[in-house]
Amino acid sequence: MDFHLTSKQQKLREEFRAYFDKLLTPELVEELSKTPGEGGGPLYSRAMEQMGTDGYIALSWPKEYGGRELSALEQYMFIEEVMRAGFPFPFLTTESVGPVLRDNASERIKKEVVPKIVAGTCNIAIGYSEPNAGTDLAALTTKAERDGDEWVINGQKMWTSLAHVADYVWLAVRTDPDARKHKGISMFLVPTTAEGFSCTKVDTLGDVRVNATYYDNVRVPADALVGEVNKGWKLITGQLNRERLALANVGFFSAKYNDLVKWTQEAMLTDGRKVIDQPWVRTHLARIRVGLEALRLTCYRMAWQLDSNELNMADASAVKVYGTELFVDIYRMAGEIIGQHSVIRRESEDANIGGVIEQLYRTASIIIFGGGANEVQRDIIAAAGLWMPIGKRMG
Amino acid sequence: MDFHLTSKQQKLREEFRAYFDKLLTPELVEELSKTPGEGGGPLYSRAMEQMGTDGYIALSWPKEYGGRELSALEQYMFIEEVMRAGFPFPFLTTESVGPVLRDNASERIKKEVVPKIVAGTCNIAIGYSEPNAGTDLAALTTKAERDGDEWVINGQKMWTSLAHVADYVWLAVRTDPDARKHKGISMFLVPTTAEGFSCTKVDTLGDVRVNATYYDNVRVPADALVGEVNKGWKLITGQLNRERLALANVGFFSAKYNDLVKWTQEAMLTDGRKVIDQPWVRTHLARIRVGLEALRLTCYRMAWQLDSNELNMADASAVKVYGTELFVDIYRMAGEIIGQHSVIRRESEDANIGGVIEQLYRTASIIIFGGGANEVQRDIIAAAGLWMPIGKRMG
Amino acid sequence: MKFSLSENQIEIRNLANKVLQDQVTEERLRELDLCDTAKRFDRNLWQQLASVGLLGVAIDECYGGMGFDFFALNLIVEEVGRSVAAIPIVTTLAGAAGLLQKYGSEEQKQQWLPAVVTGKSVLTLALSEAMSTSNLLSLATQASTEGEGKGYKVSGIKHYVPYAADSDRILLSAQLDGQGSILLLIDPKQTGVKLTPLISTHAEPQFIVEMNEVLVAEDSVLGSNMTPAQVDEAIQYGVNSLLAAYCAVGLGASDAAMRMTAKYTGERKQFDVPIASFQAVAQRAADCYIDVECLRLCSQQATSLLSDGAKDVDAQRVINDAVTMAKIWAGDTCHRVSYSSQQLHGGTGVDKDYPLWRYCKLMRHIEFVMGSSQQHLADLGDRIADYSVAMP
Amino acid sequence: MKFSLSENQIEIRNLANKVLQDQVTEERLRELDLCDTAKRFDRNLWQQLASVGLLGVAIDECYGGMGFDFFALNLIVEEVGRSVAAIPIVTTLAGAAGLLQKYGSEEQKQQWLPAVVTGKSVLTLALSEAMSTSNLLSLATQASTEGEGKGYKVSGIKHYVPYAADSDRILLSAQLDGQGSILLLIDPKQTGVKLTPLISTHAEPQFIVEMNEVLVAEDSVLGSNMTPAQVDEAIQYGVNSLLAAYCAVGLGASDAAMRMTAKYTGERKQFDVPIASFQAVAQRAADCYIDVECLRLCSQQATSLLSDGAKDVDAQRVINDAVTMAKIWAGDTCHRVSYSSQQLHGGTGVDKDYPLWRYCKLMRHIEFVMGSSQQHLADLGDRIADYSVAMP
Repeated sequence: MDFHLTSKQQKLREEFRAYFDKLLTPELVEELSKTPGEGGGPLYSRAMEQMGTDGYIALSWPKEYGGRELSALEQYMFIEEVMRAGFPFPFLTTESVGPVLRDNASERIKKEVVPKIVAGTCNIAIGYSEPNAGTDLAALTTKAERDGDEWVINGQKMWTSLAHVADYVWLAVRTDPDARKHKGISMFLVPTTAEGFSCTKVDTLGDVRVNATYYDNVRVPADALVGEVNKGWKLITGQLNRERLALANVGFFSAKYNDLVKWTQEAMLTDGRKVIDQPWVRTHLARIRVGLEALRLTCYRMAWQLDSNELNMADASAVKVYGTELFVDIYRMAGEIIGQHSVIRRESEDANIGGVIEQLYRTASIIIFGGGANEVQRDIIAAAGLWMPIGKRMG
Repeated sequence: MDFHLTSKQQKLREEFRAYFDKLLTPELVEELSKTPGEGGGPLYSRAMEQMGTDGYIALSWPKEYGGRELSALEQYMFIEEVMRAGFPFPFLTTESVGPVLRDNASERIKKEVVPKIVAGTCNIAIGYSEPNAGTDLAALTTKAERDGDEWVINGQKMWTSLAHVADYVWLAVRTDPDARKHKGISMFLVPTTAEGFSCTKVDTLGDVRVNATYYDNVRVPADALVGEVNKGWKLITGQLNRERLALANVGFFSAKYNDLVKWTQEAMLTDGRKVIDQPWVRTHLARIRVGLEALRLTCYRMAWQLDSNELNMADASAVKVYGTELFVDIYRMAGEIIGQHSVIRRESEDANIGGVIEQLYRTASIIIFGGGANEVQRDIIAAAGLWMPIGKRMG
Repeated sequence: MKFSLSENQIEIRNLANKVLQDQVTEERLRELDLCDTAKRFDRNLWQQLASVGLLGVAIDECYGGMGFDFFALNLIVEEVGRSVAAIPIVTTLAGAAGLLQKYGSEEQKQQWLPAVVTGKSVLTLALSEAMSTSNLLSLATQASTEGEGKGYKVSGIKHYVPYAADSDRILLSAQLDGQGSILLLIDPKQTGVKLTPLISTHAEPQFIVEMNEVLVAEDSVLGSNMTPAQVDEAIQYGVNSLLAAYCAVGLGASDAAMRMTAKYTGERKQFDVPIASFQAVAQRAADCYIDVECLRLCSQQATSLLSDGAKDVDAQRVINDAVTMAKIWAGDTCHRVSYSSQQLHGGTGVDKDYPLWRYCKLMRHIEFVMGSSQQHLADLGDRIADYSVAMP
Repeated sequence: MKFSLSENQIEIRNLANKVLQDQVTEERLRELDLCDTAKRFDRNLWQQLASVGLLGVAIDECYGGMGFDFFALNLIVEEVGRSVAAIPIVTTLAGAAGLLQKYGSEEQKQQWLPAVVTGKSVLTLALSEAMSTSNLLSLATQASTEGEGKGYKVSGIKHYVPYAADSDRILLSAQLDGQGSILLLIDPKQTGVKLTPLISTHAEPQFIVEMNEVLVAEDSVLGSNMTPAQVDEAIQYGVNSLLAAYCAVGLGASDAAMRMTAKYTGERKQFDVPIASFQAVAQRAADCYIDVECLRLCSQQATSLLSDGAKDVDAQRVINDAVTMAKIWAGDTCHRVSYSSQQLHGGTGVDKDYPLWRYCKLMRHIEFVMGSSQQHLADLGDRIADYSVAMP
């Protein structure tokens, strides 16, 4: 075992960190702070194009596509630095949808869309969830029917982030209503310019815009189908482990922890002490630090397992459950350290470091039920990690 | 609402406290410390007789039986003081089995046994659990078959505390093998002197002796049956709420909390500070105190609800879950406060207050799965308190 | 001991519940959402509550009130939490009016209490300062004597003052010439007072109140004859009242969020069954139930003891400790119920088309207002070192 | 980064596992239970481990060992935890022999290390004192110089010293004439040494070692040429080694208890189904899995960094912090897995006819030995105030 980064890894980290230091201009940071975790603004689009030009989008892809063939561990480090910098990099597009399109889509899509992904000029929204198909994703009812050379799509999707600025929706639909749940699902790449497509805003607690998207006799050509008909389920689930790793990425809070410590060392209480002079603040910081250390190690191990093909499902689910629930605990402790200012929003007068925590609190719950609800993940852990006969629960 | 004790209640508390101060001689305390929570020794028996003589056993019973007709709240306060004093009062006998015998048993038992209970000269062990009937108590298979004027009992019971010193076992048996689970159960009072009865010691983590009891063609007269045949289930469950209240009784730790605080104020660290000078010790004590306060109030409310017939099942289960899990948390925090000496047993050289915590740790888990496993209690809370359709799980 | 409400109390609670459930509709809340946060005040509802007499519930009959106690008031406050209504009930009634009635001069009471009862006047109580570990000490606000009978000059800053812009007076604490504390009333429109609105998680109007040599006449001092110790006692009473009221808000809000969640899980189906039938869902809801019941009892006890008052130092300590313990439960319960509710709702829980999100924001507010659970635990720990906070 | 074991490491682990699983039967453990706790030492097993070379795994080849590192040793220690074997592996190998090898004189190493490898000698390391908040400072044990070359006189008391009566030497720390620390070897049979057995939760022999003017020759001082700072460094190394080894014991024990529990819930039926099929059971077992994996990684990291050693102050801090964090995880995991295992076993979990109870006692021991999680959190917090313990 070796718990040190190799010198190559160390250099990569330095390279990434320097790159994002430069990329994230104050103006871009300002724009991003208005749409936390989302992007979508003009400066964001320009930054994505810049990353495309600089060859920073498809780092894990084969060289022939302009990639650098980073290992899973190196790619994880890239995402860590992206998150550390607070840049809403569309890793689902570049790491999940992109490779699936690259390997499974029609020639037209491969030519038209894939290069744009690599160039950072193409936004793709994910259309999986429906009002009645959340944790039970395979219950989806949006359907596509073949009509000559075309497919006709009807239905509704929920929680389609970025659909309002996306060029395409990566859409899961039912193509065989008679097959068993997971068996009749196919994947399409649907342009948001298609007739019959519409999109309405859904406001959320986190003030993150999501969308409901509607498909009213949307017609797409046959080659908009990706992979084989009725074999869509494995395209959805094939990349889930990487997504789980991204949701619990320690980079999301590591720089914020350092900032928080610095703040407690500098900020004065009215009684003349520093914030960190309160013993319970030190204990809270210690708790946060210990929690993050375990998350850091579980993330790195999972990334390393992806490279060495040793990943087990239980460990992937464990990282997701542990990381997302840790974040909730951390946001509470950080809030307690900061005090009542932790409910003062970043756009307020007199906002301080608490504004960051305020926003994180409001957006935290999404990762717990999103990306596979934690109850389901725990069932997976018991079954796959501990061989417990947990019975049939997950559909 | 009124959160003060009435002056009558205040006086009762003082009376009880003074009584147990006197009853618990150092010799008795010494004897009891060897069999935590159990009693059974000669001084214990003498103390029980004394309590009988003094009229302190059947306080909640009608006056005609020598009782004082205490209300449920007053009776709760009595148990609180009993526990505060650390005396293993057999409240299951006096509060659950006793009243059932008094009201439902045959004339013979009413004459022979009930007065002895009130006099403190009769030990009764509880024979419910079996190796394969724990949480699923109604799955019990020990059976009684009618043979002329007698019943013939065969089977095995587990976790029969005190059976080795008891005069009787209060035994749940199956009398109708064809009826549905809860419907074919009857209750007997079986003398431990009966032929075919045997008892073997089971050692436990807490060094508390429990017993396996065996029934090999044990013959009892027809009038050993209590209540109606096949109607035993409601005799078992009728008193469950009072038992739950006793398991989570705040008196179990309230005096120990006061002792612990005193110890932290007096005990010196090697660096010259007192234990309580460590800020985290103060926070830990505060956590314990806050937890106990809520327990105190939930216990009193439940006792008050018993009196006013307003008890709901959810609240009774909530007290049981909350109290028992709080105790586990408290034993950990108390251990951390005391330090490594919290794993030094009370019978060791150099033992200090940690010896008490050491023993509590080893006996703590029993109350979590005993008295109705907490998972089942939580299901009850969801169903009865929040009207959730939780599905059929509890058999 | 008695754990049931009196008939009067039940009537008051039911009346409050009826008015609030009728008036505080999702539609009304959405209208209010369109306001600038600094002005988000449901004046209509405030007048409705005045018209049925509820604003005067704890104000003496001689000032037009109903003459009940703080416990009765907190029954209404709990209903306000249950409905997420946008009204200054905590700061005006539990805070400023309560202090005025207990410690104000007859003139002050005559001037303000009847106007509070009719809803004409809104008052606010400003004790909190940013970066302070205690609400009892004013370190950032200083008052100096201008000379015998000439009043005081006040300079400094208070934080998180609710509804300051809508208030006719701000009752605030200050350090007086380094000799102790003083409580005084200032007019937010007065020269030298600057209000800056804050935007916080919960959409309640909150302000920074900056004072630059603000002149305060003698007759605007609360309890001008009180000794420094008595002023401290008054401030303690104000802090306790606010904390107990916030606990009641948290109780109403967490109870409502929990029940909303239980109902939702009974209706929402996944894998062809109501999600309530998954044991993990039921167990988590049960944990919420336990938390809410613990908060209920600790909160009711704090309010009840505070209503009864203290005869001596020991009894006052019991009250202070009961209030602190209730606030710790409020913080813990609000935190846990908020996340559990969101988790069991899934996406619906954060969708602004469904009401849960408002409760989550309110619960976060209650968790942090006037000190987090951890801060209060540290305070209570210090008191344990001082006088044991023994178990009875 | 690399998260897999080398072939050598796998071999060592498998060999240890085989010997321990073969030897440490329930029967053997029951025999040992009949001993006086102070003598509960499985000497047979100790000799078996010696005979296959495992006692020398981390001892240099020139002293008869295998010449691997501390990481390799802790793989064996983890297996000892997994089997609840009654042997002094932590105190003799991770503790005393490790320190001797790193800081002892050539004569000391020649005298003791080969005898440790063959199992002939048992050593113990005594750093802990009762009522101390740190294992780095000896306040209750004092040494005084007897004059140039004449050795030292030691008086004072050490607590919780494992296997002291069975040890040929006790390596202990003391304060030297108020000028810093010193490490020295004493013979437990020497004049002035008094051993008093303690009875603790976990049935490991532990002693109070009282010293009354015990004479220690110059050649029994460890690293007699070291500066006070170097002695402190050595003590830090000893503390870190013990802590990391206890973490490995905790890892083995908690992993075993968790797997025993998972298996039991798959077999035990209630309501006609295996209890594992109740979601509340599965969810709680999953929480154990997460805890055990977090402990595994933090523990392995601490051991690995400690094996690698530090080049500078910053690297030494990283090691110290990694060890502290691992011990916090060990305490938390042992606490939670212990109660969860008991809960999911029901009565069987506390029945001494079933093996779980031994694991629960061992886990409680690991939780509290050399500082609880809370104590270490407080220490780590102080270090954060000092140098941030930054995230990389």
